[in-house]
Amino acid sequence: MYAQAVLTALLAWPCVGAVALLVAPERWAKHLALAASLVEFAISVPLWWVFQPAAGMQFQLDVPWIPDWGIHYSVGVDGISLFMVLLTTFLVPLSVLGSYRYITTHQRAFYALLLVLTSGMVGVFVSLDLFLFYVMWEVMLIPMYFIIGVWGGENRLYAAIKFFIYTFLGSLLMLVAILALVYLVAQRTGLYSFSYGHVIANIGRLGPLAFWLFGAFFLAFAIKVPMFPFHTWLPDAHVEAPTAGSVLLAGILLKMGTYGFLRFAVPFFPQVALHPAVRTGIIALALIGILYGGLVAMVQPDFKKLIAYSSVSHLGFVMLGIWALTLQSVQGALMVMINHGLSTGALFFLVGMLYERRHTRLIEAFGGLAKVVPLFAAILTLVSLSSIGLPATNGFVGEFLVLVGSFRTHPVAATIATTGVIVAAMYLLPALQRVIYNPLDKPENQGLADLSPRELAVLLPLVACIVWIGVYPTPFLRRMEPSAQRFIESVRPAPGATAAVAR
Amino acid sequence: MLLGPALFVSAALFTLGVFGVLLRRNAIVIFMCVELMLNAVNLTFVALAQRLGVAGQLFVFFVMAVAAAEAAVGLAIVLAIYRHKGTVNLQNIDLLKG
Amino acid sequence: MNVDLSALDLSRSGDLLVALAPELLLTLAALVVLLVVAWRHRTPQDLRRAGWVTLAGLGVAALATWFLWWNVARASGIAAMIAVDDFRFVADWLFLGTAALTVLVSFRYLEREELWAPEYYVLLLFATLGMTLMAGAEDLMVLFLGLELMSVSVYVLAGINRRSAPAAEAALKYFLLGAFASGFLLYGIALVYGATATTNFTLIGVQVATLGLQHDTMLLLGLGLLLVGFGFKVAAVPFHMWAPDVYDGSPTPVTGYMATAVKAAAFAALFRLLGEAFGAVPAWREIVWWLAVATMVVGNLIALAQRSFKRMLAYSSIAHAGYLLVAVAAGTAAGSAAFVFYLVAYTLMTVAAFALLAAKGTGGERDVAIDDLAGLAQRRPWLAFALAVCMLSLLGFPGTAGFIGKWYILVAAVAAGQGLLAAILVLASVISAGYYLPVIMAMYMKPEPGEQAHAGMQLGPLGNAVVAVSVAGLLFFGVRPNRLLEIARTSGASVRVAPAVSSSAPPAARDASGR
Amino acid sequence: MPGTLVIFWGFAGLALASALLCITRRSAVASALWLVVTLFALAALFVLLDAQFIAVLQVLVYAGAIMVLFLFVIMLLNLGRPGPSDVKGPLGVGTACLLGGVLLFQLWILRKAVPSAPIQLPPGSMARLQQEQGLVGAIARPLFDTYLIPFEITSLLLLAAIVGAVVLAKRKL
Amino acid sequence: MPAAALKLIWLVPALPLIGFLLNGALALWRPNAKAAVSTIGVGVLVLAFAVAAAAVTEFATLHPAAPLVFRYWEWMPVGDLRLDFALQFDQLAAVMALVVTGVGALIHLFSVGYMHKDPGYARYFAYLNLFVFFMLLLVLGASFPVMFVGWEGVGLCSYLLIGFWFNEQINADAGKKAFIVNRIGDFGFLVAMLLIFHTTGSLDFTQVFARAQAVFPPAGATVTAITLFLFLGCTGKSAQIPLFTWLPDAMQGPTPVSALIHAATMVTAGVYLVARCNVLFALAPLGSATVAGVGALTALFAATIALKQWDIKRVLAYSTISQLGYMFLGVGTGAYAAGMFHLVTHAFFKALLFLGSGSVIHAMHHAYHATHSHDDAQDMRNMGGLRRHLPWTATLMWIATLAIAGIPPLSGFFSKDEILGAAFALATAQPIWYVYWLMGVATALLTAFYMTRLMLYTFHGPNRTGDKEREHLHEPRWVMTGPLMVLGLLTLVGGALNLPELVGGGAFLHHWLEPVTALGDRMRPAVELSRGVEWALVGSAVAVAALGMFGAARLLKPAALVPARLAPPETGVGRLLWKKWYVDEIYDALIVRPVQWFAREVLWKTVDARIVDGLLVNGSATASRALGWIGSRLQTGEVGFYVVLFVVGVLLVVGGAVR
Repeated sequence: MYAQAVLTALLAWPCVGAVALLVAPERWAKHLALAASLVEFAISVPLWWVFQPAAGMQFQLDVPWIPDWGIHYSVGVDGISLFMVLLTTFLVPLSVLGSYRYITTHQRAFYALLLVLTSGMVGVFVSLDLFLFYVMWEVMLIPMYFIIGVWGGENRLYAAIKFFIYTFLGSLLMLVAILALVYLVAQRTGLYSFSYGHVIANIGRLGPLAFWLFGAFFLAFAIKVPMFPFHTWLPDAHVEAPTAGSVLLAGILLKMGTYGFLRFAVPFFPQVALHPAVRTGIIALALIGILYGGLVAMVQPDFKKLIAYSSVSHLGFVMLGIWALTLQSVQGALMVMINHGLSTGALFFLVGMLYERRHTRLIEAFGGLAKVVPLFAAILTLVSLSSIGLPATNGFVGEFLVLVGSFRTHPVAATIATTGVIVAAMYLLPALQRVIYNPLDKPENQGLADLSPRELAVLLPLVACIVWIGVYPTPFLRRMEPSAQRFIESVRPAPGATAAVAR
Repeated sequence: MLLGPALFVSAALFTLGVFGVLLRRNAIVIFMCVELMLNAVNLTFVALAQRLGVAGQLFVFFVMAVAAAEAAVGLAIVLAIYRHKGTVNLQNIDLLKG
Repeated sequence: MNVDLSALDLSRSGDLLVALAPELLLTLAALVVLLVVAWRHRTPQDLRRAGWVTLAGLGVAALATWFLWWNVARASGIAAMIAVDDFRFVADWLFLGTAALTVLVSFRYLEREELWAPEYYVLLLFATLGMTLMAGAEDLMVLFLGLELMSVSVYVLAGINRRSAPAAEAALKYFLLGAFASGFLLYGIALVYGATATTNFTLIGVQVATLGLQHDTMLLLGLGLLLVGFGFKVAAVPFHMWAPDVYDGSPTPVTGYMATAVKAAAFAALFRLLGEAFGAVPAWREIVWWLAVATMVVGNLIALAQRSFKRMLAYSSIAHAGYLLVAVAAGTAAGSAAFVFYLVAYTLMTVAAFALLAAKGTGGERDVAIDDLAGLAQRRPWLAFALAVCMLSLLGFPGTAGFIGKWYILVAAVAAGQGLLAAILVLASVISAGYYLPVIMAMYMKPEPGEQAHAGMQLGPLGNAVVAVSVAGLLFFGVRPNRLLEIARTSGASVRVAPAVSSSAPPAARDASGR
Repeated sequence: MPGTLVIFWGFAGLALASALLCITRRSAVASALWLVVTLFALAALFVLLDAQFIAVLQVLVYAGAIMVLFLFVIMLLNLGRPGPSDVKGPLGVGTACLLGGVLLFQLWILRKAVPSAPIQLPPGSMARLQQEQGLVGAIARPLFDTYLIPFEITSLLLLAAIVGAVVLAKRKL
Repeated sequence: MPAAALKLIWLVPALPLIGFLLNGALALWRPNAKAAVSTIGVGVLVLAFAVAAAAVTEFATLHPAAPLVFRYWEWMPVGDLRLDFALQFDQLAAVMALVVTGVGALIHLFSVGYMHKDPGYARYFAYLNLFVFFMLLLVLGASFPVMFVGWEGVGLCSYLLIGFWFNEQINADAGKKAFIVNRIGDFGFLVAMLLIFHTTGSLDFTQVFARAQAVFPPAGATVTAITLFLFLGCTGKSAQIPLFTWLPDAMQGPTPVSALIHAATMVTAGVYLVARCNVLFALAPLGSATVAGVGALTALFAATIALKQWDIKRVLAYSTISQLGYMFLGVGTGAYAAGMFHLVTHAFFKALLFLGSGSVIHAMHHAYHATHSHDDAQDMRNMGGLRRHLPWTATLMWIATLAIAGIPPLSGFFSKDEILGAAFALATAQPIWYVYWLMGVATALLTAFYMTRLMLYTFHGPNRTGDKEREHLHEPRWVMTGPLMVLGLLTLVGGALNLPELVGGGAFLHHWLEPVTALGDRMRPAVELSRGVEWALVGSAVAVAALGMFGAARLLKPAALVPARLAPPETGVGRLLWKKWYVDEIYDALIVRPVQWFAREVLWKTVDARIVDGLLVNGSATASRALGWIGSRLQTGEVGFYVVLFVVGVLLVVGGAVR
């Protein structure tokens, strides 16, 4: 019963909550939203135990939706998506709680959108039907668009439309590719179906068309990741979005790109994705992302922008891990996806808390904060360290696994990627210094209040996870291992197959 | 026997009609040129009717009805625009653009 | 009410009357309204009365259409003047529905603009009648006459506001270019007639197949000219230049009507014509391909440069014509079904958008800039929501009927091997985000310029109903399109497809009377 | 060259020449009158092409009714008086010539286009039909039989046009 | 079977961790509970030392040939990567654990006095405890990644403690510099780990070293690369060329920190690592030679800089770099026991020196504080004649100075002599080592010189502190002098730990470490020096040390010094040395600034803002808009133009149809 209903409940409950919010009084909005998101989290928590690592796709439910087109409402999770779902349900209550003071206008709408966004995000990760996936992929665009555009900063309109159009561009081309793919599979099997399982089972070899189809998928996901040079929407969107928006954007939305690669682009077109030239190119882009993101982050005057560019860097590790295609690197990539959600989410919360107090995010506006807000400083330090991958924090586990794994297939790339650890220290530590260390010379900063219990409640779960995963990631790794293994086996080219690849 | 020449003459007349529409700015004259085009088509119909059956002649009949209807409405519209603009020269009728 | 209508013999008067019942009832309604108008035409009440009678007429015609559809009416034999198939019924419904929505929106609009011309409704009915004839036409002559009936009525509707110089100009431009285009269409008909000795769609298809005419010069010339004529009516680039100006100058409900029903009628006729008569002629596909590309790209690009909401919608409707042309170019059964579905979705969103514009434009709709909608969400949340849904649907965003429609078109295009066209379509859609989103942005993300900026925005109960129905439809069909898809599919499939070219013996020469 | 052909080319020449004059005359009245000449010449061609009834209609409806309407409006708007030409400038003329030329070139192939043999009636069948059923009868029979529906539509079309013209032209709204 | 104390080995790192957590909580919520902080901070160290000592005692009775590995939980089990959170206890770890906890405990105690007035007292002890935790993890970790946790962790604590007084930017900068430079080294460590796993399929010490001989051909490229990357890590952590620049700056931290982290423990981690990986280094002669060469060069280079520094702590800092170079010379030579021996003795005497200097600075600071003077409390030019005010400190520091200068029979003499002896011995087989040996000797000379200089300027001659200030100069409290005395004692007798057989000692440490280094030792050329040569070496070493001290005493004139405020700028070679060979400036100009410039001007402002965002993203949007604008200009409103376009369309369509 639970196994069948849980994913649907996860999808439906936030929408119910959103409707309830809209009819409730404005002053209840945030509390209701918190309650709703906590319930959502509570629904998702048993997944952790009920999930059978070895069993592949589970918690499946498949109901015909538009049978004319072979479209089903089909959901399920495996070891890859499980953690994305859990991460989503985990971050949303925190985002709600973190927005308590940040969001002062149109609260009902804000929290309702946040809940709808939750639905969309969960939907993307659990969809096992290409149509459903596409719909979810697009649907969460709208709440995020509004969240940035209505509650964002100065330049929010530009950021919102840029975010929207960028993503829209990629996803529409992906839509065409999905249709073509389903059509090609239908030609082969006689069954016109958008079912993921059907497509992946019958995709076979697609010939030269595969190159274009992969290209469309690649563009959609690469924009979302974002990979260099499709990344410029990210700094704008991050900077302008309200805290909750930034947290979810970085924590979840970016992962949709890498998730897309893991679930769709690579398994569908292994002969293209793993073609030596394509593979080299993508790994090169990943490396550029790692170093470029880091170096550009280093010179950002705006703390949020810095974090945004650091995301480009972190996601580069994920891409490297996926394309290195070893068990360690793929699991490492999955871990980086989780860790980035936690660490960067926490960083955005922290910056948001600064912003609530001082209404600026410029690094130079601060200095010496450790003196007035020691607790804040301590948590910021810890989170920054996890972001730069200090061992015994979560950041290290992911990056280390990616590096260990990718070194086995791409030693040079892994070595170059390792310089990312230097770059990471180069961008985050100076920022840290300029915010919490240095003389406390700005009078505005002298009366700052330290973290309130509410803010602690937002941060401590994240901090706990940061330490937990850093010290004992085994439960995560065990749950994802069979799925990662399956992913690798499904795409690893048969011996001698690389020579006769399309194009 | 006359089909070929008739089709050619019809095409030439049609072209002249188009030419007129391209050449003139007076709404009424342009409309007359359109009538010329319709008549050119009528010639085609009639010429074809001689070889293909009486239906072609019927079409001419219908076209005449259409021409009459268009003339009625068209000239009323021309009157309307004249009331507003005091001219029927299309060069001066460009309120809507961009 | 189950009657066996599966084999109507259209050469018998009784059956012909049954087959033409919707059109006849519509004619009757028009005449009744004309009488009502002749009886009383001075006060607002008279205007409203005429409107209600019109609605009743449309309802009766729709009932008749439903009756035919429900009983699966079909004609026996092939060479009729009028098709009796689901495609016609569904298209008729669409026209009747659009006309009804337009009437509902017009009630308040006519009073507000003090247009005491109840003939408006008569012309609307005549135009709708013309459309139903176009959608049902099985013969080029019926098609041409239906088209002219519709056009003549709409020319007048465009200029019905005689106090308005832009309206007069719109009418003139529409009329002059329309007549010009009719000339080409007619010439095309003549040449097709010359090549095939018939004007019946099915027979043309048969002739093409049996005589092997797919490369016949006269036929191809005729086909080209026909495409020009239709290209004009659907506002395909480069025959689109009239559309923005005319849409801009016409009274807004009429604009909505033109952008939806008029275009839909032309498309329906074009679809039937190309499918039944020219299905075996490859030449048009490439032309339509290029028309589609040009229309999508140009429409979207120019719309991007518009500041006036109304003109933006005008260009956007050009762009949507381009999307529909993609369905035409796909030309498969899926294409026709996609086309029907898209028309429904497109009609709903466009009617609602123009209705909202009409409500907003108390000081003249032409002056409503996109930025004038700033802060609407605070003042009128439901209207803003409705408009936002329309915009998203126009954009083709999932969850709305516009998305399903676009998806269907893409499915059809991809299945027809037109992957590149599909890619161009989506890229054009991306451009369209650049002008649909600012509307949402203005409503939700910009502050209200003044305290009373949106005070005058009133739709009235009927207008609200129209918008509500449209938006509900958009959202419903966006999530649960199954029934509509089925209708679209069956109706699309009911259009006969021209037989493939064969080398069988040519038919014997027929007698001179042209039977 | 047979006699009919000579007559045909004579009237065709007249039609073309007067059409050319129609589109180039500066005065709208002159244009209209030259158009009337074209219509008459076409009527003559119709007779040559075995369409006597249509030729009569052409004279009655077109040259008679419609063109009178035109002239009437032209006079009403006082466009007959000499004034600045509405012919476009050199650029317009050039464009028109170029486009017209290309169009004519494209239509040029029509001079040799004939319907394919199987669908052509034997020569003289039109004349035979008219002898059998009478000039009017040959047209009337299919008009009220096969083409009943289009015929009825024309009535509606004219009705709509009348309503439209009235709406647009009446003095008060 | 390991007995009770060994089973509790996890307590050794865990106790400081608990101390950190408790003190950290106090720092945030009860920063003034100093008594509790002191009790916890020092208490956990003493307890940890006790546990470690007990464990070592037990271990000594067992003296197993293989290390004892304690697995606690699976850390990163992924496929064939089986990585446990495990500790390993062997002879090497035992030495390090004792040094860390023992010296650590003393320095904690010293800190109680030194930091007593500081508002960040609790935070300080929290950091210090955390440091000890990570340091113990480093030395006890059973695999490279676990060691790496400690490796980076100590770097973090170093960062936090250098920047402890963060409200002065120079301190925060120094901390940041330390971290980033260390990260460069950590890059090497990481890559080495990647290579090791790639080649041996494991990261556990026991397995890697067991498989090393089978996997790596001697002097192979891979193992050489591994050792070089590992050594890159060492240069960062242990402040060797080229990554040494952070250590002098690290003196911005509190002086006990300098004593603990930047002298006794953390900076020796590199030496420990090389000793730990002796198997790998033995397989890679080039790697070993690089270690020894870089060590020797650093030793000499840093010693030259130390000659001309005025800041008392900076002299000691460069001295530390120099002595670390010695240790690397030792372990690079293959004399792991000698290197470790020097590590231990250095821990004693350098901790003593730093704490002594801390005592001096404490006094000076106190004096200046009392008179509200803003002079530099660490500049030797402001000192002089302090032996009269700080007699205990002076005496103890003289002991340490003699030890570091290599005067027998102090501990430093034996350890240094062993390294030089080993280098000389290897030189008989590989002549390049003669160069290294000579550099070591030269360094010894300079060391004796600059240390004597330090002592002379600080404690002898006339006092330059100021007349008013002079009255406030006095010895600190017992909590500070007590640890000094213990360390002094250790410095005196530390040599007994590995008294060479030459003088009748048992070379205890050498034999103790044999199980660890045996494998590596076997792979090296066996060289033996005759007793005569050894005695000659000892004699020359003593002579060199004496020469250095004597030279300093003769050449330097403490009486001629003027206080720092009035001192003339340095010129010539002196300036070059004073400016530390301009290494920082060169790095700044060659690396730091170009990278910053590149990131800011090229990557961000040009590539990101102009090309990607400006040209491609916004450019395409602008282009679309421009095209749209042109299109809407074509919509002239004039029907004539529309018709033209219409006809053009007709021609195209008809042309397309007929074609």
